[in-house]
Amino acid sequence: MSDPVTIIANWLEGLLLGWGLSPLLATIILNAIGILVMAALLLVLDIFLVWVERKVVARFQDRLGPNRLGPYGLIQPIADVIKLLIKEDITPRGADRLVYNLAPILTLATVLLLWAVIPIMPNVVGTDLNVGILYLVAVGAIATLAIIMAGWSSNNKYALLGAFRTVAQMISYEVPMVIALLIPVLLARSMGVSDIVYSQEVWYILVAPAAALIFLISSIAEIGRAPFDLVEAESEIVAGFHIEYTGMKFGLFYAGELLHALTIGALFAALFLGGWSGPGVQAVPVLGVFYLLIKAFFIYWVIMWIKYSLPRIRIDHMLNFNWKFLTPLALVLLLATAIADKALEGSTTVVYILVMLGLNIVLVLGALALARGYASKERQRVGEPKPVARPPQPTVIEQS
Amino acid sequence: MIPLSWYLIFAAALFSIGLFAVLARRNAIVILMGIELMLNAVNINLVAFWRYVNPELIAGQVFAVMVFAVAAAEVAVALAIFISIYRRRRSVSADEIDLMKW
Amino acid sequence: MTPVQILFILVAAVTLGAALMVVNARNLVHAALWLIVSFGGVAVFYAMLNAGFLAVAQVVIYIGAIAILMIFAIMMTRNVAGDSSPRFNSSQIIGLVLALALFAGLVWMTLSWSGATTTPMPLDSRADPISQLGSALVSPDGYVLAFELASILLLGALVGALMIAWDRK
Amino acid sequence: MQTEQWLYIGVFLVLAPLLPAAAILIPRLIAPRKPNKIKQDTYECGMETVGETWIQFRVQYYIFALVFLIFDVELVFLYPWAVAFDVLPMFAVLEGVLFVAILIAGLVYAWRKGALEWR
Repeated sequence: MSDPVTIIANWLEGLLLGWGLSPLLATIILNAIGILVMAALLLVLDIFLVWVERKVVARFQDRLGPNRLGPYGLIQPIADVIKLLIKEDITPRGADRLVYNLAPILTLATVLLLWAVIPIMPNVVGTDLNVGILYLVAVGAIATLAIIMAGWSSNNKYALLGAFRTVAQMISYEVPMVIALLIPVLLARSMGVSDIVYSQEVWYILVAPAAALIFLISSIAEIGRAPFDLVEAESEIVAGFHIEYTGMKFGLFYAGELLHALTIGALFAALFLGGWSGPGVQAVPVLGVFYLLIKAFFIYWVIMWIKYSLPRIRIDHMLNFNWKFLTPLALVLLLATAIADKALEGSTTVVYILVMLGLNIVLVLGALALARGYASKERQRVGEPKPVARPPQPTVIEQS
Repeated sequence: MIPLSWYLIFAAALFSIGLFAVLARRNAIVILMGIELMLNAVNINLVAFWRYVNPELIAGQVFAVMVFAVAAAEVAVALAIFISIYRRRRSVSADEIDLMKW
Repeated sequence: MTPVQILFILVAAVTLGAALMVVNARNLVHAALWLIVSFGGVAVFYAMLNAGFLAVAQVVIYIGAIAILMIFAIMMTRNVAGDSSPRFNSSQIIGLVLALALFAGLVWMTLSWSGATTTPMPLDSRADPISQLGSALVSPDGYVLAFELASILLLGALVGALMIAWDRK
Repeated sequence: MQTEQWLYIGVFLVLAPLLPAAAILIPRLIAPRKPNKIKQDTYECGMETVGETWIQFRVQYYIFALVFLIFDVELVFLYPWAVAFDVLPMFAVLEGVLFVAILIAGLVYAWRKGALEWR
């Protein structure tokens, strides 16, 4: 066994039990230590993400990015954190103090909570909950709530408006996301995230590429990144639900968004890219962390790529895209996957993958063709000359 | 371990609080919240009996799931009615919505 | 007292306290937030009763959907002058007496019932309750009728609520 | 086994808010605190705020939340069905398909009614 986490955990458990603690208390302390270590590592990673984000953006926009503090500007995020820590914290008048302070805490806490069920290497997972996938959805629901709390308690019209828009967007895009999450559950016959990773002899991105795509799109909308960042449409509602937050409280929202994006990457990796699996992982389990992080950062990079390439979508287009394209497509995909999976019972793996892949491609192409037809009609409709209101002609007054 | 009676008494308390909300509050939305509390109390009972009496038979959980569905449907329709009434009468106070009283 | 019992009492106190705050709150958004705390407490009880699926379903459905719908409805029906009007109606004393009587009656019945002191049956560690639930929901000798009826009920609720709330302009 | 899993989630639920809470508490100690009236004003692009903040909203938000609620509940029902997929016969799979079909009917209704348009 070359699995340091298990070895350390066993050693610690033996130590704690040796002190004469009850097994229950020992388990709780052990869990708490594990959680604190993981959360601390995640938060450090989060600070580092600020640097990654700024550097990658700069590259996309043909700039250099932070390059003054330390090598490649690596110390820049630390300076940012110090700045946030020593900023004055302003609470707007009329704010609902408790709710106002609770909202940013909840935002970051829910992102940390997501990591409870993500397996990070073979046999090492926070807990292998047998309802893992639904747990992720449930935690997401609490995140939605945190946004309502932030917007409502700020005592600001823009904040409330922004919060309502965000929530309308988040709950709308939660529907295709829940459907897309159902497909790996169906393929693996389990809601446990570890089980899903273990059952991926072939990565699910090959068996259910459309579900993967829908999950990615709806996740981007869920964290409110461009092109779905209407919520912070600076020109209309200033900054959205966190307009009144200053200093570290704003920092928590920002950190939550960045860490959430990486978490989406890790989830995507676990559900569709085989999680920690990779060559040599059975012999050296620690490699699993490495593989998972590589996959997660790749997806994170894709999310950034999308963010800095596409313009912001209009709100009606965004909701139409969700309800009239993504959701029906996801539902049909679910039906097709369910029936095909049952019908293909007993066939060889190669046939199974080929049929599933073909099915996905046909469905997505069909949906795109329908959308294209609709789009050309819509373009014609928009292109037609509209009745124009003419300004009243100034009557020429004859000078006599 | 926890005896079954603890769950039953907890559920009874939750149900009574919900009932009080339904009987005494004026705002219709709070009345709806009271109904939700009552449904939750019922669900606790269903699941507690499933766990303590016959965990092999899944019926208790199935019923609880059905209660979820009924609660969701009820909330959706009730809130739609309240919004509609509010639009016409500018109030969701249950005392003032008495058009259908004889 | 075992740790589990202490946990039970803590969660029960929080849940019931939150429920009381729902009844008592003047601000409707606060009432909704307290209601969410109360729902969360019930979810903890489901987890303690080994009904993990119901625990997460409770959070997803009640906190994630129903509570948010309620907050939206509160925002839409807020009477600007209504906040100062009394919270309780004229029959609050009767309501209080009835609720207390019901509670006393239920407690008395529970305590006088011999089956109330049973401890939980051992769970079959091999059985997967979620899989059991899934097959019970769609098997013909299970609850398939209720399952499909639930779907129809929700469809009906969707259609009805849209009819009522949606004003065609 | 299952109890231990939930114990872990419980400990996590207690600990997860602590770190962000600490991050908020540190500025209390080291950051300056000089509140004044102008600073605490609600930020509305420099204008004086007019009227109540907790304004009334359009019904469209409620419609989206409503459709979401119905879908959410139905989809949660489908999860046990997907987990039990191995033991289900084709007939039971079709039961689930019928369930989803009813769901699609609801979506089509809302669509035709124009409730999904953002106006």
